[in-house]
Amino acid sequence: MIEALPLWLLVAIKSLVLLIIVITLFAYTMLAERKVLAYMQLRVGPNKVGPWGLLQPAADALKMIFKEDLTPSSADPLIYRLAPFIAVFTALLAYAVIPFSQGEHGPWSIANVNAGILFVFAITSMGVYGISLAGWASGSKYPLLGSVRATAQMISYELAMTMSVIGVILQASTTSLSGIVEAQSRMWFIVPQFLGFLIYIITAVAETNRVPFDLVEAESELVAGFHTEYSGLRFGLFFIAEYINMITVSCLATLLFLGGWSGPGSSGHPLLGLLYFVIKVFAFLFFYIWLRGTLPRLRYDRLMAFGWKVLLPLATLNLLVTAIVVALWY
Amino acid sequence: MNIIAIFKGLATTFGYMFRRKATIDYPFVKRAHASRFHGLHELRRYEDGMERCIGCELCQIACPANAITVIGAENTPEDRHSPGERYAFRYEIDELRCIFCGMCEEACPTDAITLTPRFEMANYTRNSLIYDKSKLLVPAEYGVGEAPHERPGGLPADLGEVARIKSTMEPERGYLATWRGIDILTSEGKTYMPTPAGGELVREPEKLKGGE
Amino acid sequence: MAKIVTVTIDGVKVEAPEGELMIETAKRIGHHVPNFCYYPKLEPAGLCRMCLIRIEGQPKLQLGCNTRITDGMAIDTISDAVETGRRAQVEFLLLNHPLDCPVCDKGGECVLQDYAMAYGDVASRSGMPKMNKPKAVDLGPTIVLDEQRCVLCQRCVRFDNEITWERNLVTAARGVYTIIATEGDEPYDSYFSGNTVELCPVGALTSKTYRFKARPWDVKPTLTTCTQCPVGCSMFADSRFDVLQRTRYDHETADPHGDPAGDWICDRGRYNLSYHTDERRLSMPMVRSGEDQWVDLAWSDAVDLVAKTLQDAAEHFGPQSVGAIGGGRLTNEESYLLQHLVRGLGSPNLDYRLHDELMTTPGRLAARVHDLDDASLIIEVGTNSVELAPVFDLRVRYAVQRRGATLVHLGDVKPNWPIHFRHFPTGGDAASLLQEATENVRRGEDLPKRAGEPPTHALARLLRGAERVVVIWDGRGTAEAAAIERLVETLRDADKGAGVVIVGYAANARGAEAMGMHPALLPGYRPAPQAGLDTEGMLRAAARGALKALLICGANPLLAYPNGALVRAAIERVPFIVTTELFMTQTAVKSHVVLPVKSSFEKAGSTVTMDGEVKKLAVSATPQGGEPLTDREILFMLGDAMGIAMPNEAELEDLAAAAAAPELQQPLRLTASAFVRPARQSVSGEGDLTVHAVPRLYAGGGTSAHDIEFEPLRPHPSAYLHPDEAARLELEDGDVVSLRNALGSIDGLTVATTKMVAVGSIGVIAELPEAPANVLADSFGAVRANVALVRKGRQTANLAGAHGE
Amino acid sequence: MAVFVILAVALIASAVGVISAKNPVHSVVALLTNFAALAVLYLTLSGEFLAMIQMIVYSGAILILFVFVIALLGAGTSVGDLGPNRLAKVMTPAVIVGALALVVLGYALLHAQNPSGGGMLGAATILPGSQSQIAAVTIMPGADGAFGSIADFGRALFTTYLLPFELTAFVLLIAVIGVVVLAGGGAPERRKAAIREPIAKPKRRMEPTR
Repeated sequence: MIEALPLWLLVAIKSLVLLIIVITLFAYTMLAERKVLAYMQLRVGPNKVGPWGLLQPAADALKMIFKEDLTPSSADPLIYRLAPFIAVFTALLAYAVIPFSQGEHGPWSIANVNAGILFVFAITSMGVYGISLAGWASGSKYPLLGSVRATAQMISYELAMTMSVIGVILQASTTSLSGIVEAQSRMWFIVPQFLGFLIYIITAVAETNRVPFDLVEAESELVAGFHTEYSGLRFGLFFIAEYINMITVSCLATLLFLGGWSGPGSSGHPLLGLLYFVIKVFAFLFFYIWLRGTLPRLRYDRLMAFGWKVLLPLATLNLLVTAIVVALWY
Repeated sequence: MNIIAIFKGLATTFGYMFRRKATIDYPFVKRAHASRFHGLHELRRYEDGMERCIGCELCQIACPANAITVIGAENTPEDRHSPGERYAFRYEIDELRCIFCGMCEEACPTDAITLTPRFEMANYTRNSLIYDKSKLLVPAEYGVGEAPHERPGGLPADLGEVARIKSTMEPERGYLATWRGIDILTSEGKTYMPTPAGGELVREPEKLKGGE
Repeated sequence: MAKIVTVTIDGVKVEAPEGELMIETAKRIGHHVPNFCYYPKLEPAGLCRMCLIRIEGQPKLQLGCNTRITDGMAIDTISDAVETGRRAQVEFLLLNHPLDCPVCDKGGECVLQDYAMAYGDVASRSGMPKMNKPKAVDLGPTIVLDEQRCVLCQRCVRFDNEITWERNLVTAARGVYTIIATEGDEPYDSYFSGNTVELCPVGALTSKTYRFKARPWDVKPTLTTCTQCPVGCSMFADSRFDVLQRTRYDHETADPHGDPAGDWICDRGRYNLSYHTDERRLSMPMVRSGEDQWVDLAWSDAVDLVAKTLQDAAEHFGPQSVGAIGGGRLTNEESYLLQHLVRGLGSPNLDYRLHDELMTTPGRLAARVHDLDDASLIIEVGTNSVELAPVFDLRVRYAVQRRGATLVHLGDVKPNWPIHFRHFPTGGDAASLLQEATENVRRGEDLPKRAGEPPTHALARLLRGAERVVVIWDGRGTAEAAAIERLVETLRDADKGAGVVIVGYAANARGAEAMGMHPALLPGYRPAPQAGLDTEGMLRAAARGALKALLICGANPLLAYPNGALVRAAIERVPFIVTTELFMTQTAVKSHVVLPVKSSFEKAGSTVTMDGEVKKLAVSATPQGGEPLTDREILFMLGDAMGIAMPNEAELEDLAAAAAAPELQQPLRLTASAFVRPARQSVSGEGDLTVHAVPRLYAGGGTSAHDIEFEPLRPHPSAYLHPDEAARLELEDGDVVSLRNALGSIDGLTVATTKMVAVGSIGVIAELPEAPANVLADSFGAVRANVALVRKGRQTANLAGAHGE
Repeated sequence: MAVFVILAVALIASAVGVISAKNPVHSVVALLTNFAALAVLYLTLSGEFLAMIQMIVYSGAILILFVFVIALLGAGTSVGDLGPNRLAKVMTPAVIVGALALVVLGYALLHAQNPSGGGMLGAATILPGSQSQIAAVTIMPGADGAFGSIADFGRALFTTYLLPFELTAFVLLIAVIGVVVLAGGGAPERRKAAIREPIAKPKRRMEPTR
């Protein structure tokens, strides 16, 4: 039945469903973050809108939509308006290749691309444009500083992130994401690639500009960083992009190191596989929030030093060892 | 970088998730405020319905936030507001400027202005938070208003009683010298205080804190 | 000069003139001796006993304010003994002093408060209840006394006795019951009553207009100049929320040891303030449509309308058809702009003079006000400095009472002086009297004193006996000008000091003259190439129909101009009149466009006092509502609209300052051709009585008539009659009468008998809107009219001003 | 085909945008569009790896540095004023050099030989009147793992083009070292001292008495 549909329609339907799921997920990730942070700080968090505050995201969305959209007079109007779209566009594009489970006819994804992991990296590397252009186009000093920091930070950490992932690719000897998951049927790569995993989660936090690497926003120093001047829906788009990026890197971590959908009894039961996948992703998201609730922000020079002087050498070392092992044993 | 410390921190925050929450479901559950809580102002009356405020503007000059505006006028037999000659023709407090420090209450010679425990005064316009006499003055049918906050030594509620209380106070309690916040210090940093017998009592300032 | 002696105060050696008060000597080394009753301008009294100091070698504490230093004295102003004495004194003063500082108007600037903090005990040792004297005792129309607060320093009584010489205030009863009271329980009615409030070291005397309005720390003081009369007193204007609350005499920048009679302010300057916020004040430019219909205009439209009409008139009927009256109430800068504008239109018709006066700048014959201090003879010709220049008059009184000058008044109505003076009735012709006396002096004739001698002989004898003579004149009359000039020159030829002080009719008349608001004078008293019409000329032209447009800036000719018939006829016939005014005055009502202006407290500028001093006005209040502008702004806008090149602000200040330079006035003669006027008929009209317009300080159609708080002080319409004349006419005090002649009538006058006026004369208050004296006149001299009884007896007759002699 | 036309138009338009934009950041955005369109063009040619690397290296790393530098150097400033005789000074040499470059490029395209024996890849598509475009396209698409795959690239880089590859890497290394030396300025010791000095603790002038 599904095969009967033309390919473009199939892709469109898949995309739409995924879009709705991802946006909802974003909304509730946000709520979960507020709740978890509140609990860690002995508060209860949002609890007034709907039962246990479950309608809070809807209220926030409404507020964001109806707030006035301001463009500062000193801003570059074209790029100022373009930047949030770049951010969300690149954030969503990654989902084109992410598989969520394994069905009879192949992985559950919009497109099963050979170079899937490369695609994800290519797309996420574009995400920085949204931030840097937004900061530049706002035409005021705090956004500019935020975006300059963002650019430097993201370039630095992308390097280490890619290096840490190449170890996995070497071991799986494929760049297809479903292929990588299949390659973990014997053992999750978190075991052989533990160092790579550690580097990956650290760089992933940095790539998504989350605490303790949120130098880009840095409320206590830069007001709100790159989106200081944004308001209303445009500000909301940056918000969406940040959380979707969080979900993306969590998905990726699950696929690359935690065996994706695989788990006890998952083969042949795609829904169970999906459940495993979601549980793993949520665990990652919780870890994100947990970090935010615990760690203070790094100083900027330490952040750069850490990236270049610790993570990059470690990732190189990990790659080297993996390459030697793969060359000798496989 | 101390990795163990990071994990310790993570453990701490994780543990806190399961502790009892400090939040109170505020509009539905209200906590008792402290007995000396400083909230919204109120202009009190005497038992006979007369306004206590005499429009002397001492609260205005005492106010560190410049939130109070008073314009006095003269009582006439036809239009009498307060006992004595003078009353507050206009009395306004900008509650948005107010820092609720209670200096106005301290400064007031007739205990007319008091800070009540009420604190919910949110509104939609700035103008509505500039309280004039119509909002500040206790309506006559509601009695005389909140009692002023207790001060060291248990101060009188009425200026007319000052003389009586003065005569009953023993000076050792330090009350006289701290009456309405006036400390009379000599150059040695000691407090000069007259006694009813006419002599001087010199004491260390710390001792004045007694009587709380 | 006194001998310089050396005394030791608190161990410091000080050199000071012998006989100086110790309290002043202590001030030289910065040691303040507390005091209540001592005031540098009053004679030391030694009443409060607060200024206790110790003199070495004397067993008891002495009074610092009453003891004079001699060589080698050693004085302690700071010591335990002195301290104890002062403590006791403060305790004593506080014994019955009420604890009502919070409601006391003086609270915050009260000397007793300060001393209680410095020397007072916190608790009273007295177990007895305080004595309750009456609070809020009404002393008069301006002052309320709180007897409880009084410390009996008697500064007020002494001011009233030593400075004004009016002797209204006394102390009554004895011991602890002593209070301040008025003589004979009459209301305390004085033009200087407000000064006692300021002199009062505690809050015992309060002014009715300022009572409970503000506390001293609320108000923002601005040093400015009073513009209610030509004296130009410096004063502080205290405003709160940009609204004027009170004015005070300048006790900060003025020299406390200056002339004791100087630097005070009168009650007109002190209490006539609330017109600023009066609801009758004009707020928008208005144009008249129909008889009594007024339509509000935007400023731009009003300026366009005025500019276009003035230009049209100048174009179609020639520049001579345009004229301007005013300047006496403007600042120098505004007067300069006004004449610049009118002359820019091509018209030489402009004048500031509204009372038929010749001039207000005495020129080379000038005497300065301080010349009064060593004058031996003061002759007042025509004017009435009691009413027209009150604070100046204080110096006249002081010169007479303290320094032994002889005071002579030449005129028909005796001034209301509380001091001794000689009056020479003139029958409207002071000039010939002066002239004859002058010639007598010139001839050197010896005239022994004898009974029944003509007044010229008495005057001549006085003149010959005088070393230094000051003539006080109102600037009216060509013959008087010639006589005064002759007199002064004669005296100067005889090596005697002599000079003239002219009391102008408007506050800044002298400034307007200097700025060239004069048909024959350009700014800086330069003669104009083409002399224009003066006020009288303009009015006559207007009555003929030759004047097509009239610009009236800060003037009310309908009320003020003595020739009522002329001014009424003239105003009716001018097709276009523009007035700039604060209120709908008599003239404004008759004009076609009225422009609202700011008052003198609301604008900056400079003014020239009657002494020739240039003083500054500062902005101390802002108009509450409406869109009034200053005359300066209006004139600038008119100039721009008419395309006349106006000086810019900075240039204007320089031009005005240069034009008011004193050296420019020196060559000016009283009989210069610019000032010559036709001789006047002295008495006109038919009737039994000669009517004299009597100036009163509180009269006027502008600020005083539109001030609710000042209202109780304003004089009622009165008919001043000599008691003999009243008896002849069978009238009594309080009867209501009206005055009639062929030209019109003045109604509702209350009879007040006084020896101020001679038999056969009747005095009517000048410039009172309710009963305008100029209604009966069609000339500039005295007029005759008949009196008719309207109603017998009215108990609330205003007898104010009738108790002078 | 439609996809190709759209991409081609986007490529040319964005390329023109890069050189015509007054604002350097607008140029960068145009260049980004250009790179993206090029990557998609590679994808249509089944050059998946090439497309991804294009995005990661050029867009993700190099171009973002441009943005970084522009943002740091006075954001929003346009190209310096060239003065009134801009035509003579700039346009003339630019046009001459551009025309020369075009001639050389066209000559090379027409005459160069493809290793596989056919005409140069784009020649058929670019030049009208040559072989049909369909023929040109049908040669290209490689199936899975065939032309354009990672294995192909790897093999080519590490066998045929090993020496150029390694040499390029060496040159880049030298460049990196050179930049570090130039930017750092002076010996490491001195640099360290220069950084430390201002925040060094002041020397104690006097020993404490206790």
